[in-house]
Amino acid sequence: MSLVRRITRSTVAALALPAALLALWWVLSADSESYYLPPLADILANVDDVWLFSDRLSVDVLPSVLRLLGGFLLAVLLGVSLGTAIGSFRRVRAFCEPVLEFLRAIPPPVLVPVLMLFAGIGDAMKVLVIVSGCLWPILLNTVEGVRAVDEVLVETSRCYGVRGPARLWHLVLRSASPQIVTGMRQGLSVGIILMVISEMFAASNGLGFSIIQFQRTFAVTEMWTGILLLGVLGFLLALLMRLFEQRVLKWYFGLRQAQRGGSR
Amino acid sequence: ACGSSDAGGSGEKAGGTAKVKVGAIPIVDVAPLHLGKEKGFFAEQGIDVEVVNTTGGAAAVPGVVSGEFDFAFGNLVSLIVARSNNLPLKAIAEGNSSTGQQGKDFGGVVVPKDSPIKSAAELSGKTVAVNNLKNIGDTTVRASIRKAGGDPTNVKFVELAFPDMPAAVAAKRVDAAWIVEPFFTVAQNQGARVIASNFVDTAPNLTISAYFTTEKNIKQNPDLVKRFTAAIEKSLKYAQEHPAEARAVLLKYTKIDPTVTEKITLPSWSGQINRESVQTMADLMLTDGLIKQKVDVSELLP
Amino acid sequence: MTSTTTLAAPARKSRAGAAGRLLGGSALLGVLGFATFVALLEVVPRIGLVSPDYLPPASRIGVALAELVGEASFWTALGDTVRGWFLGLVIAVVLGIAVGFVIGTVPVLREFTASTIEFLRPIPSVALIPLAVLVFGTDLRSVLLLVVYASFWQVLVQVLYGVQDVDPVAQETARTFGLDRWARMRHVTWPTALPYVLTGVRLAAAVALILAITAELIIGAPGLGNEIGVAQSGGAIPRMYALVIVTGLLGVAVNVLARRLERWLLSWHPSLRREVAA
Amino acid sequence: MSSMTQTQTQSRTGTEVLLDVRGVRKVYEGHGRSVEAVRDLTFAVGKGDLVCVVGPSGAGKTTLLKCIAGLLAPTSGEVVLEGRAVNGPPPGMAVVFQEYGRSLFPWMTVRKNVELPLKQKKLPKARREELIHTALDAVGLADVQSAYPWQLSGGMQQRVAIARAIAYEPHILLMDEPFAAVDAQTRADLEDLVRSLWHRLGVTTLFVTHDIDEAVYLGQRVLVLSSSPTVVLDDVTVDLPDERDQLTTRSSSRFAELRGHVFEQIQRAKKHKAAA
Amino acid sequence: MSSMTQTQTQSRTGTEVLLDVRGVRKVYEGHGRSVEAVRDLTFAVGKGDLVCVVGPSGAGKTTLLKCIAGLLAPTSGEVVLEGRAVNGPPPGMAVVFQEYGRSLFPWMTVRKNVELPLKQKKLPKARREELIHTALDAVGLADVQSAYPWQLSGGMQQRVAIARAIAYEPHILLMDEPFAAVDAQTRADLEDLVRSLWHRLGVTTLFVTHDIDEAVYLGQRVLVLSSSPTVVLDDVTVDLPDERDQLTTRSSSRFAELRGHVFEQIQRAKKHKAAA
Ligand SMILES: Nc1ncnc2c1ncn2[C@@H]1O[C@H](COP(=O)(O)OP(=O)(O)OP(=O)(O)O)[C@@H](O)[C@H]1O
Ligand SMILES: Nc1ncnc2c1ncn2[C@@H]1O[C@H](COP(=O)(O)OP(=O)(O)OP(=O)(O)O)[C@@H](O)[C@H]1O
Ligand SMILES: [Mg+2]
Ligand SMILES: [Mg+2]
Repeated sequence: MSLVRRITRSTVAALALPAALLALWWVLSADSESYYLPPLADILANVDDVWLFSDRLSVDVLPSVLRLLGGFLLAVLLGVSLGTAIGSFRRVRAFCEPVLEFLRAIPPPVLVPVLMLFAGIGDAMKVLVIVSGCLWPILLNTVEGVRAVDEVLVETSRCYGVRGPARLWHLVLRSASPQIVTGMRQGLSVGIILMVISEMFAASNGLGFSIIQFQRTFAVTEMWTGILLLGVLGFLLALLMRLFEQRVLKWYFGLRQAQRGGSR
Repeated sequence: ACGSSDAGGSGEKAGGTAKVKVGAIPIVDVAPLHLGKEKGFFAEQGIDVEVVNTTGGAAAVPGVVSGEFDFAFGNLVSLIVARSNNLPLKAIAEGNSSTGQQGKDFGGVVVPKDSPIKSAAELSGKTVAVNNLKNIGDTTVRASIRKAGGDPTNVKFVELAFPDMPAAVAAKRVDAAWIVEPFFTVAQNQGARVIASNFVDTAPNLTISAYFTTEKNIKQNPDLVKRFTAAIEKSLKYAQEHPAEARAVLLKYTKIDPTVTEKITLPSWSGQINRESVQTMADLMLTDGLIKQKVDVSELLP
Repeated sequence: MTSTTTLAAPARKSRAGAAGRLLGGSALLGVLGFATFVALLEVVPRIGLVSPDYLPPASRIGVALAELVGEASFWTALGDTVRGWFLGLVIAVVLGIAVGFVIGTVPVLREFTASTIEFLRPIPSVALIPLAVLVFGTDLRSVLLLVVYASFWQVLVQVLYGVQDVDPVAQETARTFGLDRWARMRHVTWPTALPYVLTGVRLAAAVALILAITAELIIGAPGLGNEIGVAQSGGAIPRMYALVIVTGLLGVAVNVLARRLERWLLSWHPSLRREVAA
Repeated sequence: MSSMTQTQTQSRTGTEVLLDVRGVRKVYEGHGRSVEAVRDLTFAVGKGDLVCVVGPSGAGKTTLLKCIAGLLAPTSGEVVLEGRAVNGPPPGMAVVFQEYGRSLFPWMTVRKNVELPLKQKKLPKARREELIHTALDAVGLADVQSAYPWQLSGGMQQRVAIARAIAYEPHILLMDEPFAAVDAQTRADLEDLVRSLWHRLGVTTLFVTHDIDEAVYLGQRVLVLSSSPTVVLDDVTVDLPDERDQLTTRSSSRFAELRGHVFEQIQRAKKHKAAA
Repeated sequence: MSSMTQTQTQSRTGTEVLLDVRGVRKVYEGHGRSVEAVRDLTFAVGKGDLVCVVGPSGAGKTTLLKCIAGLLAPTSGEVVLEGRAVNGPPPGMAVVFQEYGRSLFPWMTVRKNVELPLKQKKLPKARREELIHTALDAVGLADVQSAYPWQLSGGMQQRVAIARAIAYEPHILLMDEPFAAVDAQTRADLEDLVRSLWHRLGVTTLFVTHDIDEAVYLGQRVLVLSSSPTVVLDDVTVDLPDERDQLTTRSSSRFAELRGHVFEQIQRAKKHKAAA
């Protein structure tokens, strides 16, 4: 009973504002004259033609999503391992930070040619571009999380001989996990953006590629359907992320909730 | 669009001269624009030109549509596509054209030094880099393949920016690439072999690009458009007749190496739009599926 | 008690010395790290891992950089970029913090906006370029729109997490002592969220810079991005890399500033406490 | 089993009722565990009373205190303060939490920690100075004003939390094992401090402790809670003279008697559990 | 001023010296404050001894314990354990921290918290099971194994920390005010638990407390620390019979005497401070 109510409530919460915004967009754009801002009605009417009743889902969306997931997972792996090393040792941090900050500030459009020199123009390059963007939020958050591990816990672990991999797993990563997950969330949406950017260069398929292509061929309504689809993709991935978060950070949410007073 | 049309001052002769913003890519093709500005051909017509560097269609067309740019430079395939999508664009003058000489054009299809590919016909089934998909590159390359007797339907085109092409060809990341100057020369310097002149294969003296504006602008500022057209046509002619000066002006608005500017092949600036060639291209576009209905290019052309 | 006072003076001096050494030490390490990177950049093209035509060795980029620095137009472009970037960043940070606090402290708002935020966040700024040009033309405002749109989310999400991380015992203490909503925000929520905010600002700073440059590159608004575009389309590769290096150095500069700020604002935070003690 | 529960609708000491706890029950739910921390608590505290609460570890003393402070909503029953049902921290109340370490703001110095609530009360600067000084002096921490809480020992942190509460000059003071981390001597001093504060300001005080001697020494009444699920097992009136003294009071025979009585009750509380 | 400092090079109880604290001094520096927490501590603990440490709040007891545990490097002097200078936590040592709440891993259940160190010791599963069960049972928490620490009351958390330490079966056990948050009855039980553990395993124990009764009841020796800057003020040998009992031992006259003696010393420690 209460479960059903909770689910309804959260569904309503999730859909209310988007619905309201879409309605607003619908009304405001209803008799839009502007070429680049077609009425929402037209855009929505186009969605099924463009995405559902064509092979775009398998030809464009699927490869994009696969590249995105590949890049994201690689970024998580890299970000967390590098972040843990950097966060744990002050010297490593001092040594790496300027270079990392340097790399971080380089716009992907100019980074792409360099990556292309090393990784070619295929999927590997696109995955690398995605990594080059997702990495930073994960890395930075991991570093901060690792640096902020509770001192008493550190001391407890030291005393009980919890070291090496056990220390890494049971103390450092678990304690930094709320921050790491924050970084992953940030990284995921950056990854989607980078997915699009990577497909602006040396691509021949992909969701981002299609959007850019629509844009270049002045298929504006189609372009908007693509942007909406990106948003939906982002939302779905965020939902998955939330499920993951609720599993991994069960203790954290419990802890917070308990401290707030047991009841929701 | 808000207020930018009066800010742009289109048509209004503020103190005798009209301020005009032109969107253009900083490449060889627009040398006449810069040269004409330098020579005072625009000033003669009471026009003060400001050239804004764009990377092409993404910003140029919306810029013109919104009135942010009064005019812009763009290739005809893009314009035909825009037109077929009911964007009220209108070409007003030639941008540049193919030289019309086989092997001596300002762009072409190249393959790596030791590639077995000898002619465009052998490109079928291969990967070819073009700067934009579904645009002038793939359309004209297909035309080349057809002309050489190959099958253009199963060529795999990939997008690659011109600057990245020489490296990709050298590293054999692609089987072939359609390149334009100055990278055409750069690639050849590094050993790439030219196997086709795709513009020449498409149509004789193919017009590649045009300066364009909106129908609205033509209607509202007929005088300004006329003057701008006159100025740009004069510039085109001048550039065509004074290639050395055109090469020299390249050094001012591009960062092309001076040794390269001496060697590159300049496009043709005839000052005339070759209507037939444009219609040929529009028909090819229909064949290749870039547009869905036949387009009568006279709607687009002046 | 006496010991505290008598020890304080000399101790403070030695502490300053230690801190100075520490700072100097880490700066030195940083320079060393950077030197390694530059050396790598020199060696990789030289031993032919990639062709020096496409990735010039560091020394050649250095020459181009030196030329660049001599041009007045470079400094104008740099000024343009920094202006667009800084303005955009400030707007995004202020907006992000304000919105983040409002949403983060009101659970209902949080619940009802979550999906929308997740929906809007992944929409890439670059897809908005035509819209930006259409509405604002090619000037600074377009760049600002893109910069703000992209970096706003970085700050917002960090702030949301930061606000959520407030220690309930501290929060309850404040409530029982009659701190009103505003005072709790100021004295409890803000300090807790501050480390997150700073991370957000650091993330946003880089994203804003990236977007400023990308927007200039694609739209053609004046700035470093435009210069990069011109260099790129002219095949002036060393010059392009020189410009890219400048961009990267801007990023490093922001980070140094951010770290300073952090040291100053967060000296109480466990992550910094330990370092000073160590 | 709950036969021992006593229902009071009026303060034991006969004064006007300030705080009325009526049938409070609290069940913690979530994460695969559902704990009935408090089963049924009913008692009243008169204005200006000093009531001590004792009970075994895990009895629900902290839970009770949080319900009274309006930080936790009871599952059923209600807490009425000055005639109004509590549903948020009422003004003029100070709480010393059991988790003293976490209740201090690590980003503020000791002094700032004590000052913050006073600023909230909009006291003028001079008055704040005075209160801070007096309070920190009273807990023996006058010389660490500019230190951060995490630079202090556990006992010192706890004393800062106490100083903050007393500087606030509340009407109602809730203290949750406030002297757990301090040494015997300091503890005695602080006990006297609480008594004198209570005398001086007439502040209604609820004092949770696990030290029976302390409860008897401090309180006018001692509430004995059973172990979880919790009910009020006994409500002992401490009929010691109002003027108390660490030496004489503690060595009086009545003190020993009361102490013995409470001890017995607690023993029973434990057995109560074992039987359950 | 430091005339009371006693230098011992040999264990008081005459057994082989296990732990030797030599002229340890610790100055905390940083954040505009420099505190000499410990001035000069020298004492020795024999193998298998049970030594209690008392001292006023802020005396440096926790600091001393951390130095011995190898968690904090002394500013000068050294700690020698089994003949080797300590510069990191030695193996086979268990510590119960004063900040019990923060020393439990919030992401692990009670059971996992107790199990982690045992896993680190690579004990087989069955043995782990047994140890966990015994330890949790001993502290009266057998029924909350699957709860998370934050679902427990303060005293329960503290008992989990104690259970973790005893399940570990250490050679050396350091406890920092381990019973501060538990009720009197539980405290008595836990005291007896520590004594029996000590008897059974012969574990060398250093026990910090602020409860003088507890110190005398538990220890073979009681170290009295002065207030900061800290020196050893007195080292009292507790000559009570080895078999102790909450009732008889505490009511013996020798107990009262020792208690009085230690109390006096602490009073002096405080005065010592006031004079400084
Ligand atoms: N947040 C929570 N979630 C679930 N159970 C809880 C929570 N807080 C407390 N409990 C449970 O409620 C019971 C009472 O806890 P409470 O903290 O009120 O006890 P207490 O009397 O203060 O004990 P102590 O003297 O040890 O501090 C305990 O069994 C505890 O496990
Ligand atoms: N991290 C720190 N930084 C600065 N000073 C500290 C730090 N930790 C402790 N001190 C200081 O050292 C002194 C001794 O602290 P310590 O925690 O050892 O006392 P303690 O004897 O354990 O007291 P308590 O019984 O209150 O726990 C105190 O004056 C305290 O302020
Ligand atoms: Mg409690
Ligand atoms: Mg301590």
